[in-house]
Amino acid sequence: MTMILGLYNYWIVIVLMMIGFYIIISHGHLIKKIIGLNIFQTSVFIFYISVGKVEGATAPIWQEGILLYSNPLPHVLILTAIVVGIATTALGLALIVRIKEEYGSVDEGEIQSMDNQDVISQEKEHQQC
Amino acid sequence: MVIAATLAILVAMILAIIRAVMGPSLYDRILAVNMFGTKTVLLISLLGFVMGRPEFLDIAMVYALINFISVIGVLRLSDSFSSKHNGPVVNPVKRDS
Amino acid sequence: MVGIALAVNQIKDMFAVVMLAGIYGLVSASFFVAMDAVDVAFTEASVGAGISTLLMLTTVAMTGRTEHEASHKPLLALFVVTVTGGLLIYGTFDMPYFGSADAPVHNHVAPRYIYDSIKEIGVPNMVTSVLASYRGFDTFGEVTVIFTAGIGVLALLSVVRLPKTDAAVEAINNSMHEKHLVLRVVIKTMIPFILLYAFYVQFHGDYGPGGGFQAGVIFAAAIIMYALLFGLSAARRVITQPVVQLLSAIGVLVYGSVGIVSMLNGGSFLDYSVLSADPIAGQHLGILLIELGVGLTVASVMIIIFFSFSARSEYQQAKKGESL
Amino acid sequence: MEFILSLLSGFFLLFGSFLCLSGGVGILRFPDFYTRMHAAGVTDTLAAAMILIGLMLQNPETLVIIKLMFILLMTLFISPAASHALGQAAVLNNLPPLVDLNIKDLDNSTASGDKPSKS
Repeated sequence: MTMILGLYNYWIVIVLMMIGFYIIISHGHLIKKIIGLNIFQTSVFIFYISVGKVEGATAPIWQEGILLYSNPLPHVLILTAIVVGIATTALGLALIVRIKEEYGSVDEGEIQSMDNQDVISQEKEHQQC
Repeated sequence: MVIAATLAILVAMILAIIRAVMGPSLYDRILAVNMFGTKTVLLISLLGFVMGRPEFLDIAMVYALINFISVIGVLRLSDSFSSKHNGPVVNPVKRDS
Repeated sequence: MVGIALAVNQIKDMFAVVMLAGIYGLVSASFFVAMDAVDVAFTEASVGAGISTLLMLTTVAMTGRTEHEASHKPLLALFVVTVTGGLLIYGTFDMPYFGSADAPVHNHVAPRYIYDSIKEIGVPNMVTSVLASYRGFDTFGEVTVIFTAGIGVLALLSVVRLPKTDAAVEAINNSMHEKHLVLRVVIKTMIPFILLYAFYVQFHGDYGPGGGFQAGVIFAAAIIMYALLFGLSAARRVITQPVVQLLSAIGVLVYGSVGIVSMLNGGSFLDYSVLSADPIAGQHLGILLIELGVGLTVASVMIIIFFSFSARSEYQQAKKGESL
Repeated sequence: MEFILSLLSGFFLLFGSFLCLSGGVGILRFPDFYTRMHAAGVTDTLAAAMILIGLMLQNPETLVIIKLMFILLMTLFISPAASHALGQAAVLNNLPPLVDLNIKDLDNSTASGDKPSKS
């Protein structure tokens, strides 16, 4: 029982992470993949933050008379990670916009088949030469 | 009393999530998200009181702001969705070139 | 949260998925507050719930709402996921219990950050002191990453603006604005307060939750709000593109030059104690300058990203309008 | 004095949570978008105001009260504006309200009287 209470946070993190992972590998839509990536990312954030939590402690802002604080180090790491995460997400979305303009589709499978057709036609041209 | 209010808000949040997941029309979802955001503002301020350090109300303020911004953004962009249904956007530029 | 994530997995309408992702951000931010991580909650609130939802919506508006039926074999994916998850859960059995104070993380460098930082740095907010002073080098790297991402988006999405499409875009915007009258009035009254609040967050970061990252995002959010309702060209008249680009570079430069100045004063890179005669005053000065640099970079990069996204979408709309 | 304050704050908090709950039930149970908007509007303004006032009465510190006032003002500014924008967008994009056919006049007035569509 204590094990369940002590570890359930990590299990939720893992379930979230796996959902994100599943979205990434099983869906063809690129935006959805990015959202899956975000879910994955958030699960890591939650993991770090729950590692940093100390029972009975309070937020790490110094105040007269409070002795027990949560660990500030994971907070710092995650704080910067969130902002970097949005930057990379924006970059990914920009790539998606360009892909949509070039291929007219944001589905992984369709893009793949278009690429394959391109390669096949190029090979045919080579053979004809 | 504060804890009772927190619980009530949590229940309301869950109901809003259900509406956002079910929501038949686009606007139902936006409405649910908006309501969810306001509830989060309240929840954060209540949580500050529950934890005994009520000086963290700045976060609640940011929430109120950001929630508004996202609703505005959603509405502004949903115009571009719905303009597809209502026919093409009228282009007033004369094409004499 | 698990429920929301599952729903994201199931729903095909991209718009609904993005809305749910926004809710997901809000939920996780509340979770961070409950876990005492106020600074993180601050950042997640402004970034995860606000800006990223907006960006995703813009992309969805440009790429279409529907998703095709998956052509892959989901069973195989499910199998891989289950195996990985099972192994990870097996791994957690050895972990210290949640909230226990004697876990290894709390015994390494954390005690120094918690108990000595008020003497060494003199800043009540430990997160700020760790972020800007103890781990200033890391943060410098992060700022550079953000700057690079801004450049990348700019390179991918920048458009050549023709005066003709500009006029068309303006006309579309004007036709839209007549129906946003109430919102425009409300927002116009609110924007000064938002900007003021961003400055408060920027300079109050030493004493409460907040700092350069959050303030930058809030500042950018005010500009983005203006751009959303008054049109991109109006916002560009307020803050022109070259100015934003310059500011983002200046932010990184401020950060780096603070490090160099402290080196010239005889300390090591980013050691602010030598910036002033009194080490604590030096630390204060250094943290203030560095947060300023971070805030500048983050704000201008967010503005750049949003401007390029919406410029692209307006450009596409104008192109579509011409081809009709 | 102390007792009266805590009693008042408890009353405000309870009333606010009741409104929250009823709004939550409303957003789930009401039949169409416009009635749901009404439910959400109640929770957005009145319930938020009640809870924030209740919190204000709980804490004697001036700074906290000022911050709470700011939040209250912001919600009172923002939520009606957002609801207005939302409703207007729904009307302009022809989302039909679910109206009982027995009241014909009301039907006409909501369908066409409010705002003439631009397109």
